Amino acid sequence: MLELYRLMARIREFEEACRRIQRTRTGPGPDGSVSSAGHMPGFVHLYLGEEAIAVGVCAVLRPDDLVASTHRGHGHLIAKGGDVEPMMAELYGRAAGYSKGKGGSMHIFVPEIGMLGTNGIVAAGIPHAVGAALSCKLLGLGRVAVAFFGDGACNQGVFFESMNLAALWALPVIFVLENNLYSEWTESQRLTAGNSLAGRALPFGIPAVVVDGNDVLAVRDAAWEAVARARCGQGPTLIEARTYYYGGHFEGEEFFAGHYRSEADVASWRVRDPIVRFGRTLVDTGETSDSGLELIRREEAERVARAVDSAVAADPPAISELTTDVFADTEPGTHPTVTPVTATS
Amino acid sequence: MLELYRLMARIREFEEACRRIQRTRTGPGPDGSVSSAGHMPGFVHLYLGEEAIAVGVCAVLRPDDLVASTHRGHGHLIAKGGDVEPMMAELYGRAAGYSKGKGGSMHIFVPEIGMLGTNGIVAAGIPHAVGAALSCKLLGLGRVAVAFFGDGACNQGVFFESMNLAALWALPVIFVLENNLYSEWTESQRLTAGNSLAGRALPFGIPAVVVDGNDVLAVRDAAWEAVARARCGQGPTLIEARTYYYGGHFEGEEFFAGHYRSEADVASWRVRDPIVRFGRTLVDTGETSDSGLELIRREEAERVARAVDSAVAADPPAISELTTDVFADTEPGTHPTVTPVTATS
Amino acid sequence: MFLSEAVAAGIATAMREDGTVFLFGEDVDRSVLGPTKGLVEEFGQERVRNTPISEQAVVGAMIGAAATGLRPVLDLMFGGFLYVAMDQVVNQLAHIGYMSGGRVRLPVVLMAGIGPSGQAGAQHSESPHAALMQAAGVKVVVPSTPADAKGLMIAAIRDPDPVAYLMDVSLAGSRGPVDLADAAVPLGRAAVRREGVHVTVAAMASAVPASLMAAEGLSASGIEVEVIDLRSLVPLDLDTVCNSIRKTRHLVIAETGRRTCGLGAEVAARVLECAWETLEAPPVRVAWPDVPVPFSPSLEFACIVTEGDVAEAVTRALGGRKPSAA
Amino acid sequence: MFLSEAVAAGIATAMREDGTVFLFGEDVDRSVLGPTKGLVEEFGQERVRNTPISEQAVVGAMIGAAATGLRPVLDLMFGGFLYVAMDQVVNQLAHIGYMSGGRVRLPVVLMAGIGPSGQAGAQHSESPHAALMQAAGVKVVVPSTPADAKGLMIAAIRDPDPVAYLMDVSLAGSRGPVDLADAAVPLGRAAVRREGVHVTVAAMASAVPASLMAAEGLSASGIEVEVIDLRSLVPLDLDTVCNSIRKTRHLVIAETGRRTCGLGAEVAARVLECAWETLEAPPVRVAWPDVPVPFSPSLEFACIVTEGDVAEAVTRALGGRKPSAA
Ligand SMILES: Cc1ncc(C[n+]2csc(CCOP(=O)(O)OP(=O)(O)O)c2C)c(N)n1
Ligand SMILES: Cc1ncc(C[n+]2csc(CCOP(=O)(O)OP(=O)(O)O)c2C)c(N)n1
Ligand SMILES: [Mg+2]
Ligand SMILES: [Mg+2]
Repeated sequence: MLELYRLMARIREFEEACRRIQRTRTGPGPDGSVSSAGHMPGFVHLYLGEEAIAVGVCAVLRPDDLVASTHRGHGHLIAKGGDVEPMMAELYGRAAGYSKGKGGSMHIFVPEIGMLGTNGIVAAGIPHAVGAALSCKLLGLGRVAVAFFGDGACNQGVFFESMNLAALWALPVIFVLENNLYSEWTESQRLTAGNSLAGRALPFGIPAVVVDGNDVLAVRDAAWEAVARARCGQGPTLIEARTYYYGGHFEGEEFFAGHYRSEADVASWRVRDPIVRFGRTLVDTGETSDSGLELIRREEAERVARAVDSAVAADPPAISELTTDVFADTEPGTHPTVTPVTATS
Repeated sequence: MLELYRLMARIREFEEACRRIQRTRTGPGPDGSVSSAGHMPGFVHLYLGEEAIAVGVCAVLRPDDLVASTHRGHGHLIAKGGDVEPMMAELYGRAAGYSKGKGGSMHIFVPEIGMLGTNGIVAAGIPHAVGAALSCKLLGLGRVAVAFFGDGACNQGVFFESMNLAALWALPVIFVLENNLYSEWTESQRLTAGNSLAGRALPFGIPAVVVDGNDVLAVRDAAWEAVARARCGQGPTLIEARTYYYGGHFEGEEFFAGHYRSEADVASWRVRDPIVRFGRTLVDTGETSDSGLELIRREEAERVARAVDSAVAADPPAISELTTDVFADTEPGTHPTVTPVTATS
Repeated sequence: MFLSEAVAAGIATAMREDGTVFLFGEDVDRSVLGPTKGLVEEFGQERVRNTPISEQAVVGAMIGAAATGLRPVLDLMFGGFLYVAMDQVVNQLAHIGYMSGGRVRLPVVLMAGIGPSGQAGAQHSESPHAALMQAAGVKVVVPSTPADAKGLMIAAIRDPDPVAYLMDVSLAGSRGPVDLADAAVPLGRAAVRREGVHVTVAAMASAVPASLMAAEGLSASGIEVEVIDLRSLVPLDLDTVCNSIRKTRHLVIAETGRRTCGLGAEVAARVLECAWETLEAPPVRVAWPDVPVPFSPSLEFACIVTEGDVAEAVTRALGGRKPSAA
Repeated sequence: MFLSEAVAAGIATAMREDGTVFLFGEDVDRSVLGPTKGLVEEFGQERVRNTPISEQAVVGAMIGAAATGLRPVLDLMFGGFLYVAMDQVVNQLAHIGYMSGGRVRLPVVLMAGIGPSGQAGAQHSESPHAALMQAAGVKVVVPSTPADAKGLMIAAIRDPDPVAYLMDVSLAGSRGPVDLADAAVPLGRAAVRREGVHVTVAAMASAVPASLMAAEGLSASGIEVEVIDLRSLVPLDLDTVCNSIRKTRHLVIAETGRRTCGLGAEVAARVLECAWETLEAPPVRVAWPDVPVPFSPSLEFACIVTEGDVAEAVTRALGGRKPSAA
C-alpha cells in the first residue's frame, strides 16, 4: 500500500520538477548545445493529477507484463518500474537517456520493464498492446498487455479496429481509457458523439467499467478483475477512468492556448487530488502517519532532484550517433555502396 | 413500383452480361489493345443478388442527393440513375466511359447523378458521404447523402470515425451496411467481434435498424424513415440490410479461391431472390402480370445488350489522354518548366 | 507580420471573398502552431470548426465536401499526422481528379507544419513533402516568407485542385512585410531571392534563409551564390533553376527533409535531363540524413539544414576551388 | 516454379526453421495474389491467420508482436492498401528502432503486391516503394526472379529489422528455377543479369525482364547493354551500379513506379555524387509518368515500363549515336 503512495509521489515529483524546469526555460544554444538545468528541450505533457490511474493499473501487473503508452507517458513509465534517472536524462536529450537522447519524452521504450513505448501519435500505441497480447497468447507466456490512451484517442479509428481484433482473438489486453475531459484545448464532449466512451467497447462484446480515476484503489480493483480475466483467457476489458489534468495539455501552453478552462474547474478537481486522498486513507487506516507520508514525499523529491542533477551533468550523445540505430546491422551511408568511382578510360 | 422492378432487372441484366463476357474472356493484346466482346479488361465485383438494397434505398432519394459507393458499385450506379452505356463503356476502358476509360469499375464518378464514386479501397467512401452531408448542411441545400459499404468494411477504423463525425454534427447521412456475410473469401463472422454489426452505431447515438436486404419494399421503408430524419436535421441513421452475393467476391475467382461456400448456401439464398420475390408481389397485387414482368426483363436485357455492343464498338482513349486530368489547369510535363538549357559560355 | 499570422491573413482573405471556404482542424480555433489563430473570432464556429482526432474521416469528409460545393481548408497540425490519413490523401484526394477522367475536381487545401519545431521528436518533425510529390495529383507549396505565406495561401484556396500547404514550423515566428492588397502568389513559380554568378542554390522552406545567410558569408570570400526559393514543389518551376544554372553552371539543392527520394534527388535528376551540358560539376544535395529527426538538441541541430551545411555544399560544388570569374 | 510459389516456399522455409514466425493477412489462407497459397495446409490456422480488414490495427499489432518475441509476416495484398496503415508503417514501424536508441528491433516483414496486375485500376496498381525508401527504417526488397523471390523472403524474415517485401504482381506467374537448399539471398546486393559494355540499365521488378528483352533486341544492332537487377532498394547496392558504369559510362534506370521522387531520381542523384567524371551522358529515367495508373488497357500499357521504353531510353542515353567500341 505504501508502495502505491510512493509511486504516485514519485510521478508527482517528477512532473512538478519538469514543470519548474520548463518554466525557467532558456532554450538551447544556436548549435543545439544545452548545459544548465533550465535547458530542458522540447515540450512535455504532464501526468499531474492522473497519477492514480497508472499506479492503480500497474499495481496488478507483473514485471514482464506489457504496457503501451501515449504522449502523456511519464506516469506510465514510472508506475511500470521505470527509473527516473534515464527518464530525466532522456528528457534532457542526454546519451544516458533511455533512448540515448534520440527519442525524448514521447519516444521512450524500455523492453526490460515491459514498456512498449510512449507515443507522439494519438492512439497509435493501442494496437501495439494488442500485438503484444497476441504474442503473449501465441507463445503461451501467460503475460498480459495494457493500452493506455485518452478520451481524445477514442475518436481514432485504430482504437475501434484494435478492440475488434482483441475481442475476436480473445487476447489478454486491457484498454485503459484515461478520460481527463480534454483533447488538447477542446472539451472532448464537443468532439465526441454519444454519451459514454466506455460504451464504445460493448458492440465488440468487450466488458467495460467506469471508475473514479482519482481513487487508486478503485482503479486497482478494476484492473485486478480485468487482468484476471485476461490471464485466464477470457479476453479484453475496457476500463474508463475519469480524471483531470492540472497542468493542461502541455507545459507552457498558456502563451499559445489562452484560457480554455475555468479556475473553478481546476480547483474542484484539486479537492479530489488522488495523492492527498490516498494519503488520508493510509493515515485513517493506520497504515502510516502524516510524517510517514511526508518522508516518502521527501525521499521521492530527492530522488527526482538527483535525477535532474545527473541529467544536467550528463553528456549529450556524440554527433556520430546521428546516423546509428536506424538498422540493427548497419549504419545508413555505411552500406558497402558508396565507393567513389572514376573513369577508367 | 414497376420502376423498382425495372431497376432491379437492369442491374441483374447488367451484372449477368458482365459475368458472361468475363467468362469468355480472352484478355487484351500485348499492347493493351482490345476489340471483341470477350475482351472486358480487369476484374469486376458483381452485385448479383443484392439488387434490392441499392434500388430500395435510391427509391427514396432525390436526383440531387448523394451516394458514395464501393468496389461492388454497379448496382448503386444504376439505382441512382446511372446510364448503362457509359458504364459499360467504362468497364471496357473506352473513351466514352464515365471516366474516359481511366477509372474502370472501381473508379466511376458521376456528379450529375450525385454519384460520389465507386471505390477500390474498402470503407474509404464512407467519409466522402459524410463530407457531402456536411456540405448539404452548411450550404443549406436540403440534400442528404448515403454511404453504401459492406460487412467487411465494418472493421475499418474510418467507419467508426465517420459515424462519430456524422452524429456529432447531426449530418444528413444514411449509412447502408450491405451485409452479405463475406469479406472476400472469409466469412465475416471469423473476422468480426460482437454479435451485431448494426449495434456498432449505438455508442454514437445513431439509431440502427436491421432489414431483409432481399425485400426491396422493406429496404425502401427503412430508407424512407432514415431519409426523413436526415432531411429534417435529426442526423444519421444506420441500416443493416442482410443479403448474399450469388457471384462471390469477384467474377472469375474460382481459379484462385477454390471452394469457400457451400452450394446449399447459395441455393438457399436463390430461393429468396429479391427480383423473383418482388415480381411475385407485383403479380399478386395485380400491379402487373407475368408477361408484364417478362417484357421488362426483355427490355432491360436489350438495353444492356445495346450497351455492350456500343462499348465493344467504341474507341479506346487516345494515348495522349495518359497524362491529362491530373490537374484541372495543366498537364504534367507541360508546366512551363522543362525548356532544355545549353551552356552559354 | 509573423509568417504564421500571414498564413491566417491569407485564409481570412479567401474566407471573405468566398462564402464556401470553411476551415477545419483539431483546435483550429486556438491553433497549436499559430497559422489559424484569430480566425474563429472573425468567422465564427460554423466556418472555423474544431474536429475530432479522426484524420482519416476528416480528410475523407473534405473530399466529399469539396465534391459538392465547399472549398475546405484543413489544418492537420504536424506533417507527421498526415500519414494517418495517407489513404485518403493519396488513393482518394490526389487520384480522384484523374481517375474520374476529369469529372471531379477537389479544391481542398491541406495545411501541415513541417520540420523540427525545437525538439519535438521524430513524429512531430516530419516533412512529408516528398511523399506528396510522389503521389501525383496534389500540388505542394512551401512558403519561406510571410509575403509568400499569405499570397500562396490565397492561390491555394482559389485553386481548383488539392493543394498541400506546408508551413516550416521553424519559420512560423519569422517576420517580414506582407502585401495588404490580398494578391495571390501564383502556384508553380520559384523566386530568385539573391542573384549570384558562381553557384545556384535551389532551396525550400527554412533552407532558404539558411542559404541566404550562407551566401552572405561566402560573398566575403568572393563566391557569389544565386539563391532560388522553390516555394512551389508541384508544379516545380524548373525553368527558373535552369536559367540560373546557365549562368552559374553549378547547383546545390537544399531541402528540409530526408535525402533519399527527396526533392533534391528529383531536382538533380530533372536538371541533368535538361541541362547536362551546362553543369560543370555534379549537383550537391543538402538534406537530412536518412533518419527520423532525433530529439537531442545537438543531434537535431546536426540533422537539419543549416547555414554551415549549405556553405560547405557550395564549396563542394565548386570542387573546393575558388571560382574563376564567370 | 512460379514466382508466387517461390514466395510461399521462402515463407515455408522460415516457418519450418523458426516457430516464432507467424503469417497474417486478409485471406492469407487462400491468397488473393498467390504468394501465401498452400501455407495454411502445412502450418494450420494458428500460424496462418486471416485478419479483419483493419490495416492500421493489424500493422500496429505486428509491431507489438515483434517487440515481444514473434517474427510476424503480414501480407497486405495490394501495395495501395499500405497507405491505409501509413502512420503505423512510417511513424511507428520504421522509426521505433531509431527513436528507441536501438533498444527495440522489429523483425516484421510487410508483403505487398505492386504495379498493375492487368487493369485493376489505380488503387490496385500502386507501387509504394519510393515512399518506403523515403521513410528511413524499412528495408525494401523487390524480387524479379523466382529464385530471388524465395531467397530474399528467407533473408527478410531472418533479418532483425522491418523489411517491405514487394512482389510485382505482373511477375507472379513468371517461372524460373529455385534453389531447393533454402539458402537466403542476402539483402543489399544487386545482381548483374546480363553483361554489356555500352550502357548500364539498373532496373527493378518487371522492368528487369523488360530490360533484358530490350538488351537482346539492341544487341542485334551492336549495342551491348549491361542489365542490373537492383532487387534491394534499401539498402541500395550502389557499388554494383558504379562498377558497371565504370565500364559503360552510360546509365538508364528503369522503375516500376511514378517518376517524381522515385527510385530513378535517387539512383541518378547518387551515381552523380560518386561517378560524375565517369558518365558521358546524363542518366535517363524510365518510369511511369506522374499519374495514377489508368484502367484502359491501352493507357495502362502506355503507362508501364516496357521493353520498348527501355530500348528507347538506351538509345537516348547514347545520344542517338551508335556506340563506339568502348
Ligand atoms: C494523430 C495525431 N493527431 C493529433 C495529434 C495532436 N495531439 C496531441 S495530444 C492530442 C489530444 C489527445 O487527447 P487525449 O487522447 O484525450 O489525451 P490527453 O492529452 O488528454 O491525455 C492531440 C490532438 C497527435 N499527436 N496525433
Ligand atoms: C483497404 C483495403 N483492404 C483490402 C482490400 C481488398 N478487398 C477488396 S473487397 C474486400 C472485402 C470487402 O468486404 P465487404 O466490405 O463485406 O464487401 P463485399 O465485397 O462483401 O461486398 C477486401 C478485403 C481493399 N480493397 N482495400
Ligand atoms: Mg484527454
Ligand atoms: Mg461482405
